[in-house]
Amino acid sequence: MAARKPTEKTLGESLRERGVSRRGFLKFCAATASMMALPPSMVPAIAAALEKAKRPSVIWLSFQECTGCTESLTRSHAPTLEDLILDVISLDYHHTLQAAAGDAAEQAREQAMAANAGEYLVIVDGSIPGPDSNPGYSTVAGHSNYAMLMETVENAAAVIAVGTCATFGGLPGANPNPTGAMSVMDLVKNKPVINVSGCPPIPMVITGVIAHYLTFGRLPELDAYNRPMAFFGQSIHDRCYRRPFYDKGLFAKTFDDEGARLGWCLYELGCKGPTTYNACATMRWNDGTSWPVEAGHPCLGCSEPKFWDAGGFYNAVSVPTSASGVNVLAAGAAGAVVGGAVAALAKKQTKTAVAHRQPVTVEELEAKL
Amino acid sequence: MSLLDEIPVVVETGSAAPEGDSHRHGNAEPVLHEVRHALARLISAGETTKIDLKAMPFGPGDLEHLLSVLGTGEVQASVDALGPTRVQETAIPGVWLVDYLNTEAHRLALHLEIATVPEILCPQPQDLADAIAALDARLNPDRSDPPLAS
Amino acid sequence: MSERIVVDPVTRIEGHLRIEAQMDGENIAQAYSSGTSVRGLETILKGRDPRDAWAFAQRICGVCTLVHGIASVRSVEDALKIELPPNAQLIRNLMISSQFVHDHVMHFYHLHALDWVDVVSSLSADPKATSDLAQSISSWPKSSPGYFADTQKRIKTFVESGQLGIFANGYWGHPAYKLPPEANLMAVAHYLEALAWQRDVARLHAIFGGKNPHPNFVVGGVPSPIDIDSDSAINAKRLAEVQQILHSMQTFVDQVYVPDTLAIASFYKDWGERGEGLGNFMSYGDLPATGTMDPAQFLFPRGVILNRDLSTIHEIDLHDQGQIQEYVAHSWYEYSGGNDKGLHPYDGETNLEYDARGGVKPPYTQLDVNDGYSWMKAPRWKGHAMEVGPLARVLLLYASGHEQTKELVEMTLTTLDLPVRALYSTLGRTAARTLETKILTDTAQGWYNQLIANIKAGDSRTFNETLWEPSSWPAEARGAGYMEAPRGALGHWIVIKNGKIANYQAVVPSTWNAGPRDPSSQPGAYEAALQDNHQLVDVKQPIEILRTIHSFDPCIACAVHLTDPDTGEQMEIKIA
Amino acid sequence: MSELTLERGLAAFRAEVDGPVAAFFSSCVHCGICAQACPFYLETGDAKYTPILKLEPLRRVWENDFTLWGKIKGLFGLNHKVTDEMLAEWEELLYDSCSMCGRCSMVCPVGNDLALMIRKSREGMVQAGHAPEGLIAASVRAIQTGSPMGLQWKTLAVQIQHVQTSSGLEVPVDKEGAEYLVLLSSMEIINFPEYLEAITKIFDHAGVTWTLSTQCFEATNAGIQIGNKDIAAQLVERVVAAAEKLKVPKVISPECGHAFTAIRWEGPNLIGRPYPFRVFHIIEVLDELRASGRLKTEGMETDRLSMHDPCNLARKSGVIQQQRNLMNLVAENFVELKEHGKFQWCCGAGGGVSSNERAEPLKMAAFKRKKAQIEEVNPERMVTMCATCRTQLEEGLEEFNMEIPVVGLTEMIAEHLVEKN
Amino acid sequence: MSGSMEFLLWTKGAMFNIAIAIFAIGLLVRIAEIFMLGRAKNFAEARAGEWGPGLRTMFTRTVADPGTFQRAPFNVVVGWVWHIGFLTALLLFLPHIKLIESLTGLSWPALPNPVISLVTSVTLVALIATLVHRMTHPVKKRISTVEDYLVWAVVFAVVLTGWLAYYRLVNPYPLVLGMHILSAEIMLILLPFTKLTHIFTTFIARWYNGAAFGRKGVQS
Repeated sequence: MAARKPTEKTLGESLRERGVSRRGFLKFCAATASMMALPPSMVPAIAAALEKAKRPSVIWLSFQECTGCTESLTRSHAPTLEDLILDVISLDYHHTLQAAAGDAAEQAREQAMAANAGEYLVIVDGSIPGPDSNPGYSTVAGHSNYAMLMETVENAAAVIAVGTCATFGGLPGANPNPTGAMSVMDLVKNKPVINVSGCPPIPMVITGVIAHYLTFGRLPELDAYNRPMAFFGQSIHDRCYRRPFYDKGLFAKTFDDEGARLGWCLYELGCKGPTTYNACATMRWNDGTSWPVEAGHPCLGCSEPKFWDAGGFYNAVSVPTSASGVNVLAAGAAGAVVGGAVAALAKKQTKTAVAHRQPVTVEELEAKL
Repeated sequence: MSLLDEIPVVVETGSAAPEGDSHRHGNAEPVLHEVRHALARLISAGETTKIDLKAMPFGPGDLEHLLSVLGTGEVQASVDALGPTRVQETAIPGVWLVDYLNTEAHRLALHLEIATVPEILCPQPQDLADAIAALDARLNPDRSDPPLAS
Repeated sequence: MSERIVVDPVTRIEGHLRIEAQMDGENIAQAYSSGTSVRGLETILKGRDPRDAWAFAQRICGVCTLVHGIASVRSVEDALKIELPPNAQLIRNLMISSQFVHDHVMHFYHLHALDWVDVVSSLSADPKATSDLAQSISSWPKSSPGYFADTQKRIKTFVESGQLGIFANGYWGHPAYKLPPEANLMAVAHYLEALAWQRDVARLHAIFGGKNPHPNFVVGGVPSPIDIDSDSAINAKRLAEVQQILHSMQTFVDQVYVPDTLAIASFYKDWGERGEGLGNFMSYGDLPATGTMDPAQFLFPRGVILNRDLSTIHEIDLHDQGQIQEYVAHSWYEYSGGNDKGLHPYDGETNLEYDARGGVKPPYTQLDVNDGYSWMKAPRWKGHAMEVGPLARVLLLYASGHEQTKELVEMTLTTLDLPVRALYSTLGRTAARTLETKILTDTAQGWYNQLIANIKAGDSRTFNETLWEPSSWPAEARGAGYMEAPRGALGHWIVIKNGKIANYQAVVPSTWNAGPRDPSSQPGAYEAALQDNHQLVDVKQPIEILRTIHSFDPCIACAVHLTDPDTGEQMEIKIA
Repeated sequence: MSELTLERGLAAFRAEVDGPVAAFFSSCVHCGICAQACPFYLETGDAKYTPILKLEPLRRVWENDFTLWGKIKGLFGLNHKVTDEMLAEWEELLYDSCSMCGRCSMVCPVGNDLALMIRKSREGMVQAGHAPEGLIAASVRAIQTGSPMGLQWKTLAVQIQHVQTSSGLEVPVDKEGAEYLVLLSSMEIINFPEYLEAITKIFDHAGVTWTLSTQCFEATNAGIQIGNKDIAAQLVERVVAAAEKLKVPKVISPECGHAFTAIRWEGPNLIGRPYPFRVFHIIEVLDELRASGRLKTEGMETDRLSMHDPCNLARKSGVIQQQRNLMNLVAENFVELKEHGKFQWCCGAGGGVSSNERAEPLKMAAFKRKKAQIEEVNPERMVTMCATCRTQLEEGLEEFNMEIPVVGLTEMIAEHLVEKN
Repeated sequence: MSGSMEFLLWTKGAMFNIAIAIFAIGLLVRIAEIFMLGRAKNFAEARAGEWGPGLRTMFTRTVADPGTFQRAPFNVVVGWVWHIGFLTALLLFLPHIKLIESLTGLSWPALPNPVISLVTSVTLVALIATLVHRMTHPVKKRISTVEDYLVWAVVFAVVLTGWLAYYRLVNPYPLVLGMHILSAEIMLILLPFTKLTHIFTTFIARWYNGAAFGRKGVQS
């Protein structure tokens, strides 16, 4: 069974083989469009593309992570994880999900790399202690994370960094970054890197990006942080249903006041929605059940770089990250000392100036006539 | 069981929302206006439009409000492919609600379609091309080629 | 002979775990458990706002995605003496319950099952016979021959594609697999069903915390307000959803999880004699009926069982600096006062020292087990190594006379025809997980009913704002936040100075279980469980190791200390 | 012999910098509103007469020598220094085009007291040798002869004789212990001798004891106008000496505006001690007499009268209501100029401008603002209470062919005194 | 700085501390300079006290006298409009209040955001008008220095970036918010070294003015 003979069948063919009708396929495409945050008018193009798409090999590497990204993926409902791994991709290496362990697991990775050289996708969750860090900080099968990453991406078609740790260094990289954690794009320079940030990312965004690559065989349009515009093109704030309250100046002041109960804006409670680009407000979480702002908690800004160091989670976006009256007082005190010294000098100078002033005599004036 | 029935409040839909609070359904109105434009295009140019309601930044109650404004029309249809797809005409002729569900009845997508007939109800061109052959096969059961759903 | 078997990566777990087993012939003589990845959370937490700590701590683990958040907010609440509104306590209990149920079911089907279930064998099953088997053990509706045929067809299509994906390189066909094809097919079908079901259960966290994984918490309550009349709060519609989820949890556990556990276990009764381990069990207790301060009214009792002596439950004091201590004799850390000393978490130190403390330079094939060999520390209670987790909890429930537990344990032992001592085993551990899931799904309904009753009585408070502002805090405070995580006893210790975190330490279940040896060479729970009772049928396919290790449900990211290599400042965190 | 040099000028500038100056320059935002208060700018339209611009030398001294930032800039050679050439250029701005009327100080949005700083700037200008000749000559004469116009007691003695003859009343001279010591200005003595007669009559009418001093009859202060403390102080000392000698408790300043502010407000500071007597303007005294019922008048002027407030008296000394009380006593058709009191417009002659011959064209230009004000209310006669203003009004109105006579308020009061039986 | 978020965090972190330190030190130096210079003792008999009139002038000078208003209505009105607009946006916009609260612990109610946005729009127009006025009016043209244009540019940048940030017209938002914060920080840094100091010293200047005139019996 270990022998692999990659299928030459396209997605359309394998679906039809499973008894999926053309209407079913159309529905599949409609759902795919919705998942990729593409307009329904794209459905025909998606159908055409999917008729040609093949199940790509995917190698999922986990480094300094918490497994939240994988957990998130298991919550995906359109497509479901089972549909994804049975019908859409071939998930050939994934610590948390794969049956094999130890050497057998590592062999699975090597086999997939060899059989699909130049074509497989690498997905990474977790940050990586950089080449200058102690390699012992994080190892798998006796290899440092850095070595394994570089070896695996060597012949990859593209790399998808999933979660804020892999995209931006995330929690391990938070100040003071004790293990020298780095992001995938810090390390991988010769391959396309797509960043799917979030702590964890919305599952549909992970699957949507995979679906996009599968459907069109190329990367989606990316923002300045290499994040797909379709999901990260708009801020939480811009799409937040509580936005009208922001505009009206109605804010919840605490978690259980009238404003909180009526769904007023959470700006004062520290919502980072204004500076956060993600799709939570439209896609929401867990089969559209809710999302943090709907549940009454301010957005943590988890899809943004350095969000752990972006000031307290309960401080408004406008509050400086190290704001404290103490700093201002200290600066003021320093100012008073310097000011006092300068002023004392000025005072002395005035006295000298007065002393230097020479009285005018009438003779002197007369001399000017 | 739940004591919920003892809570003196209606559970279903957005009707529990107090009226008169102007923030409510803030994002339903723009969609309704879009529907109006789409209807105009359908009438004047025959152009159909699909709106992905899952991509809308709806707040709690917005979707319910939208659907209650559109109302329920006379036509209902169901397509059984990769789980059920429910098609419901709204009280506005030409405006259809198409609800794509997976086999576990989780919603995959929810579209408003402004069209004379929603696309998923139309036979697919390739199937149509095979239609006569399929009928012939049924007329002459001796010949092989079983009728395919696909 | 002295072959060294290495399993790395141990898959179907959370985090990075490595097991090295020193063989004596086919028998494992000595086992060594190593956490191979460190992140440094404790250092990162220092100097931050204690109200923010839960979000950092929560990212210790995305699997038990709730537990560190709860332990963290509780540590702050303990330090500042913040009392929770009853509704917040009940909502947290509901969230904890659904976490347990979700976590345990996913562990059983998606992390543990493939140690017992041969996916390939299921292809040769007869769907009709499978249906008969399923209907004989449960009234679960999805049990028709057609249903199993569809599942089988899907797997078949998949296997025939030649791309086996996550199932590639499994030890398929290994003689240790004992299930008939029909049982395998039923289990595979439930593997897929559980994936769908768990998505629904996770929605409970989304309702109260906005999302799952990593739902949101607040110190002093829960973020979601209750207002029956508001769209934007926990309203009647939301509560109905919660009820539906609780119902779904209960149905699945009763009709699928419990019967499957018993059915599969019946083929593996020999595993009731292996993987016994330490014989010392500990639980901090959890799921308070009212406040978190009085363990007497917890659902899960607090206490320690030593040497399988169920007649005596020893008391635990988390604040007592002589009870819980951590050792680094075989860990890649350095203690300023000597590496053989134990430190209570309030005084804990965590200085990363890989190279000088025995770390082998990667790439390596073997660790230096005589020196440091893990990023985990070795926690001890009064010097004793402890096993924590479902087995510990069920034993404590059993020992303290919990009626339902006694019934369930006796039913299980009777059904499987096993003696009581079979509890102390790999099989017992896995069964205990199932039993406590059953207990929790039953109890959760009561908390829900209480919540509804409170709301009806006019109490909708969910947040205590009195000590929200740091200006209202004492200049110094410290507290211990405990939590019975699905994997066992979890504690967070926080020291607050001038509104900022001065020290933060977590001692997590997997550190108790997966930790290395201490200075007196006492092994940790994993190590003890593997030693002297595991014969490997095939050293190339050490499925026996996986079975016992997976029975603990390892969660390694949690277990690794988080530290600052540069400053020598000390903190640690570990996770469940 | 010592000379007036840039060096000394800068030292004098520095000596003038104090807290208010620092606050004022720190606050200026270059809004240009001060220009809108300056008759010299408004009537010439030349932006160089913007008041704040006139202060540039003092501002530079402040910035360069009294601010940390200025010193830092100095280290890098980025500061602008005050040069002799600059001061030469600024002489016109600080003397010819400024009457120190203080109107700009009233309108500056950030509260800068620009007139005060002009006064201070002139200290530096004098020491740097950049004061106008006319003012230097006046100062020299004042010191050397006791009067800026070179007037001698004997001239006044003739006037006294004339007044005594005309009124039949005695003009007291050097009377020790009188209540008031009356001071005069050269201009009053020469151009408006009726003033002396008027007060003689009024004081007689009200039964006030008063005296002139042969030792010091002149209270104008050229030192204030040119802007030199040393000269000014010498002139003040003369008044103080005379008053002390005659042991009077009160001193009446001449009507002349700057003389009043010089003796009233600057004097004690120039000599560095408080006076042993109090100082009043004649208008204040008259109003007090009126208030206490000692001033009885009869008959009213019936023609349309308007009044010019001297800057020094009104805006700069707070005497505003008093003259109105007196006007109401004797005029039934009194009409105010539109902007009056503290917001009145300068006649253009104050602050030494009238003593500075070369400023004549600017002085006349500035007067156009007053002229426009007068035209607005179209009075038949103008009333004022400052010799300089009165002279300027007369000259100016004549220049523009306006047949509006100008009368002194004191004289007008005197004419309406109830005759003694 | 590799991206907009890092830029924003730099402006909210290190740069903010630098700016606030320079501002506080610089401003106190300036104020100390003023007060240490002091005033000479005044021996002239006062007609009235200094404190009352001084304090009154601190406030009354905010309003132009009718004559000035007539002669320079543009100057007065536009100056007023943008000053009020700037202060309104600075002190009554919620994010600013939260910032002030975090530094001082003081807070007060905010105006609704649409009001602030309207005010800010008007302020921008007024600021442009002041620039045109400065470049065309003979007096302002004559007395303007490089500093005047620099300060205008900084103030305008603060308001403009704030306005752009409010309307979220620049993407990504952290970039424009960072630019807003940075321009405000530049303004803070420049404040003690430019005419922006008037924000604080104008009250000192007005007091001195009011006190000097008040002593002589005139409410200036």
